[in-house]
Amino acid sequence: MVKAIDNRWWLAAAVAGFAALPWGLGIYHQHVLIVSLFYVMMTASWNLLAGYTGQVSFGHAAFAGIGAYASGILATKVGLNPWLGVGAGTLAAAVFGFLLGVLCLKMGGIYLSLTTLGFSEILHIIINNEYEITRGTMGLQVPGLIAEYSKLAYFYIFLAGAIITLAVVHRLIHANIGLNFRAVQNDERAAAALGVDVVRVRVLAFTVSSALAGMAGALYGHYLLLITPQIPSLDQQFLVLSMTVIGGLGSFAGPVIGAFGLEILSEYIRAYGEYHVLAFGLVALIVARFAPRGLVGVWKQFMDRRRPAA
Amino acid sequence: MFKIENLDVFRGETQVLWGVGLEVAPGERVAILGSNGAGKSSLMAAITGLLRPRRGNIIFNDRALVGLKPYQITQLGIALVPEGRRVYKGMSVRENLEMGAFVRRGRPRLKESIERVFGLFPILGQRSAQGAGTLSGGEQQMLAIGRALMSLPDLLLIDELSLGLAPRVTKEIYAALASLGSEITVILVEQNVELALRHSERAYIVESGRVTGHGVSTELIDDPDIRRAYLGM
Amino acid sequence: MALLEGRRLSKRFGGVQALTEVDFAVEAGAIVGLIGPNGAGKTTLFNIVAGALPPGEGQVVFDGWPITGKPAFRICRRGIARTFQVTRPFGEMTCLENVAVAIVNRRPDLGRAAWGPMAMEYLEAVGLGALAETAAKHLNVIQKKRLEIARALATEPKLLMLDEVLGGLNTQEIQEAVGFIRDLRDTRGLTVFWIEHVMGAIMQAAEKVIVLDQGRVLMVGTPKAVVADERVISAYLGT
Amino acid sequence: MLALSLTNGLVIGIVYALTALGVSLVVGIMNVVNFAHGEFYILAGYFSYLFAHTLGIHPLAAMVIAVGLVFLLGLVVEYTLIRPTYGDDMYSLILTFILSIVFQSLFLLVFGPYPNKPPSWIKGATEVFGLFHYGNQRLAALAAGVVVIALFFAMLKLTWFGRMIRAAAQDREMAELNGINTTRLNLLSFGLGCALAAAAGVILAPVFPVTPTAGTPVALTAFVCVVLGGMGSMSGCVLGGLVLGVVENLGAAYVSTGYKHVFMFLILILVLLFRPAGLFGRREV
Amino acid sequence: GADPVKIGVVGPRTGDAAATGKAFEEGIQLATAWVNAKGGVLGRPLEVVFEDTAGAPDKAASGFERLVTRDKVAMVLGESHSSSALAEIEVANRLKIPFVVVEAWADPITAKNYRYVFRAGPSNSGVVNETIAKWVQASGFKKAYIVAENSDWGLGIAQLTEAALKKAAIPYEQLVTERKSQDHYTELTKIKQFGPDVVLAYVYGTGLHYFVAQAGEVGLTPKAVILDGAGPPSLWPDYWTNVGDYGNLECFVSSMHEKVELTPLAKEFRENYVKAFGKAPTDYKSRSIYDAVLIAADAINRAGSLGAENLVTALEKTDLLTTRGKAKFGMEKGGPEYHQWMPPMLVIQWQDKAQTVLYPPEAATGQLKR
Ligand SMILES: Nc1ncnc2c1ncn2[C@@H]1O[C@H](COP(=O)(O)OP(=O)(O)OP(=O)(O)O)[C@@H](O)[C@H]1O
Ligand SMILES: Nc1ncnc2c1ncn2[C@@H]1O[C@H](COP(=O)(O)OP(=O)(O)OP(=O)(O)O)[C@@H](O)[C@H]1O
Ligand SMILES: [Mg+2]
Ligand SMILES: [Mg+2]
Repeated sequence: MVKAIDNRWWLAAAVAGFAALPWGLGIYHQHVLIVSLFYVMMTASWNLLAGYTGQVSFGHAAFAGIGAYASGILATKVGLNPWLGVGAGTLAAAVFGFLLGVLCLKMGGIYLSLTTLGFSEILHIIINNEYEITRGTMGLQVPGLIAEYSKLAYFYIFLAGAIITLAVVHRLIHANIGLNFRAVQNDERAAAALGVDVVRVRVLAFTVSSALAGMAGALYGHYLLLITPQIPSLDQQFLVLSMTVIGGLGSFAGPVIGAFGLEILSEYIRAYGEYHVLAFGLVALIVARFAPRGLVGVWKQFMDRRRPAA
Repeated sequence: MFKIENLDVFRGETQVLWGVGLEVAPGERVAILGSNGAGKSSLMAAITGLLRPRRGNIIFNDRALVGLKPYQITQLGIALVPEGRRVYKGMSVRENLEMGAFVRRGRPRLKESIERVFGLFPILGQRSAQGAGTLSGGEQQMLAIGRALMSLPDLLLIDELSLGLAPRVTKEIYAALASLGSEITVILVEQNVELALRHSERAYIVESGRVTGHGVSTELIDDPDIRRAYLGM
Repeated sequence: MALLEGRRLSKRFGGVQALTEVDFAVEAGAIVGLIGPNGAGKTTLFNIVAGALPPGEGQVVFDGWPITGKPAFRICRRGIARTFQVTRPFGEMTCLENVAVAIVNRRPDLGRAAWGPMAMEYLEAVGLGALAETAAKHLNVIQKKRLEIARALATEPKLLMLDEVLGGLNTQEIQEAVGFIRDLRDTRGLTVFWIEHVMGAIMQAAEKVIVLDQGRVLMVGTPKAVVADERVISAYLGT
Repeated sequence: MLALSLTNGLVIGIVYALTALGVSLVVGIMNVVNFAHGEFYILAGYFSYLFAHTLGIHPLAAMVIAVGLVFLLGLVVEYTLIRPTYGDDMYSLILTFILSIVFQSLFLLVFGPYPNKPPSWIKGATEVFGLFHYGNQRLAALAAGVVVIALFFAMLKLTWFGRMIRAAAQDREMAELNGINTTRLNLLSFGLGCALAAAAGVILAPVFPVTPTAGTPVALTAFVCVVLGGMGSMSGCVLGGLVLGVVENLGAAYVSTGYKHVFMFLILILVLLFRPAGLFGRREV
Repeated sequence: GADPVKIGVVGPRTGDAAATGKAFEEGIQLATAWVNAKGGVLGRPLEVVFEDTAGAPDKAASGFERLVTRDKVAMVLGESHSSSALAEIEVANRLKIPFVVVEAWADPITAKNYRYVFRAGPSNSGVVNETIAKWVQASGFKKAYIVAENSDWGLGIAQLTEAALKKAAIPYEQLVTERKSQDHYTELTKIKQFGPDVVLAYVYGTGLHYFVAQAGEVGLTPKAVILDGAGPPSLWPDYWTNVGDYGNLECFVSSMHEKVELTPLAKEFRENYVKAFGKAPTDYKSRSIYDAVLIAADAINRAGSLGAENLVTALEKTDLLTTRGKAKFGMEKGGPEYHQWMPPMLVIQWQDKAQTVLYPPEAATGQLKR
């Protein structure tokens, strides 16, 4: 009990410290923090699916795109308030996630990966072809979430978004449904025999994860003030995947560490222009190959090794 | 020619065999008896290299098998007819047999061996172009045995020969095996106690992963303990 | 009245006819044994009843409900629990969590504080209390079988289907296990449908035995009648 | 219009089939989906361009060398990246996904963003059946594609290596018991899968010059073919490719050119809905 | 020894259009050398920071912001994607930083009439109305076909072309094609059935090469003439490798020609280019950015400081001879002409691998061949 309270205090202190951070920083660094928080939302929600239920989706960026475009189109065509738009975008992503989940989660595994990949391709073609509505590659210009553009305000909005995402993920994996996630990942036939509705559990994870991506995407679109096919692109998916894998797939802290670490790193190596994607990819490849549990895994292994010695 | 000493085998983290030992002389037919889950198939897997023992030795023709890969062990002249037959369903009967002769010693005498198998199981000859998946259970078992013989093994391991077969078919196959005479050494895993004992010279009894007894088959067949253990009488 | 009834069940796997027009009944409150040589189709029958395999032809009725072809988790929630012949623990989860999965799907309202002690009770009932926090992959074969039983019990079933739970036990342990299973029926009112090769155990516990051979019902009767039957002896001994 | 759409559908279909065969092979034997398949295709295109154009080697020799080099690279990738992930198909998927991005950025650095086109084997166009004009290079690619596919199937059917592949695809463990070194077979079949991608690449690069990012659509189409045909079924995968090619071209001709590639995914979704084991696959129990 | 004056350039150095980034790089190198050889700006050396946009509007916007907030550049030039430019002008306006667009053609870029946004390069309506439509009319084409890739640029310029053709009463049909598609047989067959004598192809990049080559294969050309409405793809080094003989007689728009040098500076540019890179300049975008750097240096020098307001005023008063003629920004508000300088564009035809200028008549070096 004492320990739980301790943890809570630590957490509060960490959040408070983080919340104070942007005050000492310039606009540029605030921007980097905001983008990092966007990636925290993306990686944490992708990890819920890939890390905790073993379903590798290649459509996570696509769901962010759905959230962004749904909100953006409503704002520009109907004049919906962007805040309601974020809600609508989240909902739209959830609905698509649900439908896609029902479609291919019965088969699971590789089928999910391929179908989500196809889904993100279809989304791209539609965005390009329905130029009148989406403005194609030119991008859809959308209003911001706040009247007066302020990096600081966006920082707190994204911080809230990240905290909501992490809280949802944390709650789910520590609640009963989290037991079901792991049971399904371990042995779905045995799980079914114990009353676990395997398809429902998977669809639920997929829907929640998609909805969170939708929220992240919608917020991001209203931050950039411009929604482009870059948000639902495979490159974006690559970033999210690499961040999660490098941070530590299937761990709670991994995606957060990966998102911050790689976003900041990529800002540094951007100076090397054309080499930065390559450098990024090589790092991801090496980590994925030699430390499949990511940085978090390496840290745990290191601690485990130290403990007996101490 | 074949000897196992003090074998410990694990599946994952779970131990399934404890200190198993047995010995087989050239040309001998030895049965392994035991109830479900006793570890018979695990023993076969350990011999053929599918499971790597943690401790103990397996010696075949003076060579230690522990640590070798299944394909290396097969090359040395051990063939397994696995539980559940596992014929290549998408390939024809002939192709299945050819796969059996894949090993170095088998290939040069491929044609001859196929003729021998067709002689042993004439039905396979009639079905040679048919897909193996469409064969009946008994025919598949014949094919599995035929395929094992194609590698011209010195030691033949058969796991659960009678599993799922009608008694008539079982008899037919045992008769065919008997006709091979003593040119091949055979280790036979069988739950049907009487069948096993009738078609073997000696038998080992495995219970809960341990060898709990062995003896000459003709003596065991009349052993009241055996009858009680396996029929509850 | 029969709690579980199968009518003319048939099942084919490619070229293998695993079950042919099997009729059977399991009476409420009874312990019914299912025996037969290897590959007779016993596990297949269980799989069809529990919804782990799509049925071929025929019907299964449980407690008045047709359950043929229903998904496994629904059948479980209706009150049928089963163990697997080759155990299937959730290896990466602790024993306690293994059992908890069964509880939380029956009672989604329970939090960890509530299901923790409940799961512990089931573990203690099968003698695994001390291993509650051990990851299931570290258990040995016998412990895994016990865990299967604990998990099955935790779904609070009306019918418990056991697939060869005694394999690997010695005579002393078998006695205890048989006592435990009878106890389940007597004190919890469970109906038990039980595949077992250890005939002695079935003889002691079962009121009725169904014998399968090559996918067909060879005979149904009391244990005594069954072991005395010529056909059964020949199916087992293969004259 | 119809005649052209059908012909073009068949040509493109054969191309799809050729690229998909490599994926299907690797899925069947190793249960690994090689996400970087398209990049091997592109790499072969670059190699054949490089040797034929820059070094002035005879185009045919350049193609053979290109396929050979990609085969070797495939071996290296299998050995260093894929082998450690055996049994975890999701992990190999993630690794090859990252690998594909690494390749793409390498291509950009080394070959630049411009399309690269190896020399055509043949010039001009032919009037087909008096109905329409058709590029000769395409007809040549069709012929080459058919030849490679035929050779591949002949190899599967008639050689020991082919039998090994088929046996291992059905039952790895049994194949190992029959004396097959399945670890080495994995290595070789991964290399062969890459070589098939490379063959498609060198055959098609003169028609569709290669660019650094052109591999992704190639791989995507290959995956769809494989799913259509039923995972791991080689003949299904060829049929899947043909179906895709024809449907896409009919769709573009009669429905919408802008949505050409959506038809492919629509088929995929329909198949997943109604025949999850693939159009031509048999359902496993 | 003095601190350099920094200006930013935005453009795609990676991604599908990285070729443009290469051309920009070359132009920047020559222009800074030229400016610094003449004493730099405000007595300090000029330094250009080139930020990659990867051709993606969101990256472009954040890249632009980074140039201003991190690198503290005084003004920004460049861009070749309309989509990116449209995102960047918002940032320019928000951060109050002068931005001279170079090769992004969409009308709204200047039509928005943002105070800080200039364009020293073509606009879609300029290219269509001043060059393409006039050329189609002057050449006496009877039937036209418009092919547009499904991007903002393709669809936008196709729309303008439709309007122009309608006005000129030239019958036409239109078709949209998938941007990344490598196979255009179906589209080409449709076009062939219509039987046009000119095809206005708004397909950028490799797509154009496939289009031209396949048009030859299906026999659409040489009956019809293809006009590459963008230009650079027809000049890329592998144009001939990719299209083979079918590339002959293809037309394209360009602001640069090997023989037609509109100003002495253009000649100097060509000589310097050959000296620096050992080849003749092909992609005219290297010269576009060159001009822009010169315009920027000139404006900074005239402004006398790096203050944004001074720079805008100075830019508005630009009257500078560049390689493409005299640069002068329009000041009439309300339309895309505001803050816009439209350099003259040429229609050029490949005739036996040599460039022949067809239009405008005053620059023509030969006749249209069919
Ligand atoms: N693939 C497996 N994974 C984990 N445990 C297994 C596996 N196969 C068998 N076991 C376990 O190993 C033990 C020995 O099994 P094995 O198959 O060797 O027995 P057997 O004597 O051949 O039984 P049967 O008569 O059923 O064929 C059993 O407890 C079984 O549950
Ligand atoms: N999933 C499956 N696919 C194909 N065939 C199967 C499958 N499951 C079982 N069979 C076959 O069905 C027949 C009956 O098998 P089943 O497992 O029901 O037997 P059993 O009576 O439980 O035997 P045991 O005593 O060995 O457990 C066997 O021939 C078996 O090979
Ligand atoms: Mg066995
Ligand atoms: Mg069974």
